[in-house]
Amino acid sequence: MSDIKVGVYVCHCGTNIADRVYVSGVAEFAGSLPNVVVARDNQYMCSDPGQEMIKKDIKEMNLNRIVVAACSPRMHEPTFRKCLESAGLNGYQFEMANIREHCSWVTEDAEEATEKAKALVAAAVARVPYHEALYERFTDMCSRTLVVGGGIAGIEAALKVAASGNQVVLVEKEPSIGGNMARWDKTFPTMDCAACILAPKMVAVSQNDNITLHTYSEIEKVEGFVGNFKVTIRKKARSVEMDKCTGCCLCYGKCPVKVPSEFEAGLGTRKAIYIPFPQAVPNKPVIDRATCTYFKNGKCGVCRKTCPTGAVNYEQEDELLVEEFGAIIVATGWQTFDPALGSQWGYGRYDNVYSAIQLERLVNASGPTKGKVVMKDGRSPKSIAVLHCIGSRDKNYHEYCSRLCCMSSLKLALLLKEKTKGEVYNFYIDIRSAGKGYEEFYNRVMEEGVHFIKGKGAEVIEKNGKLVVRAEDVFLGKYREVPVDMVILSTACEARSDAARVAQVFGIQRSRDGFFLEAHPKLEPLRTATEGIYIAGCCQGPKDIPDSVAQGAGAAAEALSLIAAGKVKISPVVAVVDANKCAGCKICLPLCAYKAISFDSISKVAAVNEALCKGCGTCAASCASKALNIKHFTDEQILAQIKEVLAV
Amino acid sequence: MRYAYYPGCSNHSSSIDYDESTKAVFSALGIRLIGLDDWNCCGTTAVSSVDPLVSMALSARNLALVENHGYETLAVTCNSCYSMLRRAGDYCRDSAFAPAMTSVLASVNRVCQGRVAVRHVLDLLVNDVGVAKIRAIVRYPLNGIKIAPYYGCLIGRPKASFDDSEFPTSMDELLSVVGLEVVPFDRKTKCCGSTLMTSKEDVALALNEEILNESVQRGADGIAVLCPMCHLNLDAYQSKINKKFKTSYNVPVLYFTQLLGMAMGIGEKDLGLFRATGARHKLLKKVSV
Amino acid sequence: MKTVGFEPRIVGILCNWCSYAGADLAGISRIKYPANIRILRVMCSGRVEPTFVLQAFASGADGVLVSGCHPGDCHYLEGNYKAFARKELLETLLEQMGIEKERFRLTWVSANEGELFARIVGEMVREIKKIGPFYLPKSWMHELQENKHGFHAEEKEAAVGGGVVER
Amino acid sequence: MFENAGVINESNLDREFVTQVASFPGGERIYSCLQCGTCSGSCQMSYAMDYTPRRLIEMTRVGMKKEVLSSKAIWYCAACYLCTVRCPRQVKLTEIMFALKSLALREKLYAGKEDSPVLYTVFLDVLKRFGRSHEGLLMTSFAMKTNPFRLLPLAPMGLRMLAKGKLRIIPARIRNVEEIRRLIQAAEEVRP
Repeated sequence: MSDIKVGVYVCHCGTNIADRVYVSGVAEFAGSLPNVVVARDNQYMCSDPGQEMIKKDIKEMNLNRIVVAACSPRMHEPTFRKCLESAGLNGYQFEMANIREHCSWVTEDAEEATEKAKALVAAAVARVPYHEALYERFTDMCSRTLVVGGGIAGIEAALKVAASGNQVVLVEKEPSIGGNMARWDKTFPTMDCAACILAPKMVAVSQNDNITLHTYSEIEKVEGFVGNFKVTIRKKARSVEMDKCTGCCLCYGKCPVKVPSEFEAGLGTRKAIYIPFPQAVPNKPVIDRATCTYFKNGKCGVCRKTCPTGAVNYEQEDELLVEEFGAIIVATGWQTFDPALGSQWGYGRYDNVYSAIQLERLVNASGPTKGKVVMKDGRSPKSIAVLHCIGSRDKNYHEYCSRLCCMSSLKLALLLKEKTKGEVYNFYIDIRSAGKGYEEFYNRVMEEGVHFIKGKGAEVIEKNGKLVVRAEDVFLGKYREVPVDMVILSTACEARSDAARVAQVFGIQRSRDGFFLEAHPKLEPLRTATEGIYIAGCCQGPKDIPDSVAQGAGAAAEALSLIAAGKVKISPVVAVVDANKCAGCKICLPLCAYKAISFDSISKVAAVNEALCKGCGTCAASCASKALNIKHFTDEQILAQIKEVLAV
Repeated sequence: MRYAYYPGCSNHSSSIDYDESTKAVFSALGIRLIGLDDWNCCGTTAVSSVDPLVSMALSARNLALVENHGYETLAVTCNSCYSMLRRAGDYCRDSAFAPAMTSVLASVNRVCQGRVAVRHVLDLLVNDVGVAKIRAIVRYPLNGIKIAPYYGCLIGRPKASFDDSEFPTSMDELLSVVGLEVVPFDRKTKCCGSTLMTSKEDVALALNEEILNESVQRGADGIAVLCPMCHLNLDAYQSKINKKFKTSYNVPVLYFTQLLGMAMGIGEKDLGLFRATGARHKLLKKVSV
Repeated sequence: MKTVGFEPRIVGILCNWCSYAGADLAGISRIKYPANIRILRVMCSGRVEPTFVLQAFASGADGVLVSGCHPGDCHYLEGNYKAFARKELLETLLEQMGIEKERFRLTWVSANEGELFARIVGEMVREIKKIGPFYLPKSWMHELQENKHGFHAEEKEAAVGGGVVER
Repeated sequence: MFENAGVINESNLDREFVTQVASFPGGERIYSCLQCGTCSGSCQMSYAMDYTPRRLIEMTRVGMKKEVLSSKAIWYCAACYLCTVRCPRQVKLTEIMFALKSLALREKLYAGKEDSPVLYTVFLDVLKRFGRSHEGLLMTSFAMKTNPFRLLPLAPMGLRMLAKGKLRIIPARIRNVEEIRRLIQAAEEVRP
C-alpha cells in the first residue's frame, strides 16, 4: 500500500481536548505511524483555518486519506467530508478519532487520556487504507406529511405544512382535535380565553383542503424510511357514519347512560354517545362502546332510533388505512401527573382537594359549574391553597421541573382571587417566571393580594372539619398550619402513559424522564435519530403554549425543507455481495429486516437491492463465506481497527 | 410454615400481651414461630442517636444469628425493631458501610450477609397466610364494632415494604375480615413520639392527643395498634393526656393480634387480655354482647 | 489470578444510534470512567460478528464489550436481536476456549444512558481486574502466525451462530 | 452569632462540618437539599423546634457547627422518617439527625438541660450490661440522673404494669453479654 498517503489532524478543541490530552504529543506519535505523511495539531479543526489546513495539505502533498482526531463523528463527520470533497477527495476517504466525548471528557488522568487518544488515532490510521471512494445517491420521495397528534403543536404543524400547498394527514387519537389546550379556561400571561384562540385554528384544520383529518384514529405501524414511509392508520369504529351525521345532537340527548366525562376531568358527566366538548372538531358524536348499553347487552338502541339521518351504525368496524408519507411529525403531547400517587396531599380522600386541571374546568364558563368556583357542598370557598410542584422537582416522582405549572398556578390563583374574593395562598419552592411578560404577570398577581408562602405544601390534613395545609414558611423559618376551604394541586406535566409504545412504533428514543428524545439537545431540537421523523410540543418535554406553537411551526419547516428538495439522499453505506465467494446458502435472506436481499436463481448467488438496504450489516456478520460485506464497515476495516487499537 | 421469631425487648415486658396474642394467633393458624436464641436489643432510636453504627451493628448481630441458624425469614412484631432490622440488612448487603459492618461483626465472629427477609407479623398474616385463611377460622365475628387502624410510623419507613409508607391498608383489610368496621383514619402513620414521651413529654402527649381525637371524631370504639411503643403511649398515657388537654378520652387500645384472636375464639388468657391497664373493658363488653 | 497494577484493555464495539451516542453523552455530561476502554463504531450491533470479538482477544484485549440499542429500539428494527442470538453461541465458544465469562459482555445502552454506559465500563474494569490479564492460549498463537488478517472462514463458520449455521 | 447579629462571622464557620456529617451513614445526600421545607412541613415537632429541620440542613452546610449541635431541635426528632420518605431530593434527614445527635454527644455540645442525651446514653449503658433494654431500670436510672421527682407521677402506672405482669423486676440478660460489649466497642471504633 505504498500509494496510501495519510494526513492526521489532531484538534485541541480550545481546552476541551487539550486540557487532558497532550495534543502535540499525539500528533507527533501519529507522524510515526505507517502511511502517515503529515500530522499536525490545531486549536479548532472544524474552523475555517483548520479546514483550510487540510485542503492545503491535500493539494500540496497529494494526500489521499485524512484522519481527524477531534470530537464525535456524530458531530462533525459531515463537516470534514465536505472539506475533503472541496479539495477534490472523496468524502469517504476519511475517518474521525473521537478523542473528546470518548476520551478527554471522560478521563481523569491526563497521561491515561493521552495514551487512549494515541490508540484511537492509530486505529483510525490503520483503518483508512482500506477505505474506498463511495458516492451518495438520490431517490424520489413522497411529498405528503403525516402529523400525529391534534393538540396545539400538531394543529400548528399541519396548518403550516398545508399552507405551502402540500398534502397533510392529521391523525388524532381522541374523537376531537384540540388536545389539552381545549380544556383550559384562560391562558397566561395575557389572560385571553383559550377557546377563543384555539377554536379558529381547529376550524381552519377542518376547512383546509390540503388537510385530511382522521380523528378517533391511531398509528399502528410505520415502515420504510425517510421520503417513503408506509404508515398503517387504524380508524377506530366511531359507530356513527360521518358522512350521514349532521351533528344535530338529538342522539345524545336521549342516551340513558351517564359516565364521568374525561374532558371535564371527572367533574361532569357525558353520555355513552357523545361529543367531548361543544367546540369539538369534527362536531360529530362517537359511541363509547365500553359503556354503551347496546354494546354491553344488545338492548337499548335509542340513539339509532332517534337519529333522523340513520347515521348511527352499531355494526361499523375499525378501518385500516395504509398510506405513504415523505415526512412524519409526532406531536402526541402529555398528560397530567396523578396526584393520588402522593397520598399526603389528600387527593381522592378529601372532597375539596382538586387537581389543577379540574380547577380549569371549574373556572370555565362552559364547565360543570358554569364557571362558578364552589366546594362540593355548593358553598363558595373563603380561602384556597394552591400547592405548586406536585409531582415535579421531586425525585420520588419526576425530578424535572414541569416548567409550565408556576405560571399556570399564578393564573389560577388570579382567577380564584377574582371569582371568590377570598384568601388565596400559593405554596411554592421557587417561582419560575422566565418568559415574555411572565415576571410582570407574577408581580401583578402579588399586587392583587394573592399570598405567597415559600415552602412546599408538605401535606393536607383535616383538622376539626377543615382542611389544613402544613408547610414551613421558609422565609420566616417557621412551621405553619394554614386552614383553607379548598386545595388546588398544581400537578406535573408528564410523558403520556403510552409514550413507550408510540416511541417503538416510530423508532423514537426516549430520555430518562420518559419524553421523546431529540437528535441534539441544542442544535436539533425537532429531529429524532430517525431521519424524516420530527417531534414537536410536549411529547419532547414540558412546554407552554407559545413554545409548543413555535415547535409545531418549526417541525413543519423541517418537513417542508425535506419535501422541497424533492429527492432523498441514500447513504452509500450498503451491503455488497462478492458473487465469486457467495456459496448460495441463502442464510442472509431471512436475516434482512428490509427484505433487501434476494436470490438470483440463475447465477445462484445473493443479490442486494441498494435502494432497500439500510446498511446495518447484520447480513455481513452472518455470512459464512465472507461474501457479504458492508461498504465503509468492511471486515478488513474493522479488524484493522481492532488490532491497532490494542497495539498501542 | 415456620418462621424465626424476634420478640424484641418490649414483648418481654410492657407488651407481653402482644407477644402472647401473636403466638396464640399464629398457633391457631398452624404456624410455628421459633424464638431466636440469645437475641439482643435492636438498638432502636436511642442507640442510633448515640452512634448510628453501633445500633446497626447490634441489629446486624441478630440477623447474623438468624443466618447462622439457616432461617430465611425473621418475624418481627415491634415496628421499631422491624425498621431497625430491615435497615441493618440493607447496610450489610449493599451500602458504603457494608465493609465496616463486616469487620465489626467479624470481631465477634459473626457474619451477616443481609440475606434474611425481615418481615412484620402483619405482612406475614396478610401476604403469606392470606385473608381467606383467616376468614375461614373466624368463629365470633366482631360485628358492630368500629375500629381505628393505627399503624404507627415505622411500618413502611424509611423504605416502603409490603405496604404504602403513609397510607397502608393491609391491617384495614385484615380487621374487616374479622367483622370489624374499620373507620377511615388520616393519622394512620403519624408518629406517637416513641421515647420522646420520656424526654419531651409535652410534645409527645400532644401527638397522642391528636390520634385519640381523630379516633373519637371518627366514632371509633377503639384503636388497633401493631407496635408496643404506640400502645404504651396511646394507652398508658391517656390519663395524663386528659389532664393536660382537659379531655376525657377513654379509648380502648388493643393489639391487632388480640382482635384477631378474639374473633378466632382464642381465650382471654391466651391473648393476654387480662393484662389491660387502660380502658379495655368498654370494647370487650361490646364484644361479649 | 491477580496482578498488581494490572490495567485491563477493553475493546468496545458500539452501535452508532444508541450506545455510541450514549457513550458520547457520558462525555458531554463529563462523567468520568476508566480509560481502559477503546471504542469502535459500527452502524448496528447486528454487524458485530464473533470474529471481531475473537480478533480482539487474539490482539491482546482483556475484555470485549458489545453494546446496542435496547430490545425493541433498534434503529434497524431487529439487528440487536441478531446480536443477542449470536451471544449465546459466542459465550459457549469462549467458555470452551477457556475465556472467563466476565471478559465478554453484550449490553443495551440507549442514547440517553450516558451514566449507565460509564457504570458498565467501570464494572467491567473492576471485574476483569479481579480475574487478571488474559493470556493468549498457545494454540491460538499458531493460528495467528498462519494468517495475518484475522480468522479464516472456517473459524468464522464455527462462530457465527444465531441460528445461522447448522451444526 | 446567628440569632442576635445581622452578620454571620465567616471566620467562625466550620467548613469541615458538612463533610463530617456527610460521612455518616445516610449523610451523603445532604448536598442535594433544595430548601423546599417539605421536611419541616411534614415534621410534627417542627413547631417546638428552635430551628426547623430545613434550617438545620442549611446551617450545617454553611458550617454553623456550634449552633447546630447545641440546638434544641435535634433532640425533638422522634425518628419517624416522615421527612425522609417525603423529601423530594431524597435527603435522608432522619439519618442526618442521628448524625447530629451523635456528634453533639461526642463533642458534648448539647445544652445542659437536655434530657434526651442522658436517656439515650443510659439506654446504651443498660444494653451494655444486659444485652437488652429494661424499661424499669431505664426509667429509674434516667430519673436519678435528671430529676428523681419525675418518677413520682409514673409510680402508679409502674405499679399497675407490675401487677399485670407487664414489668419485670429483674432485667433479662442475654448469655453473650460480653459479645455485645465487644461488638459495641468495635462499632465505636469504625464510626465516622
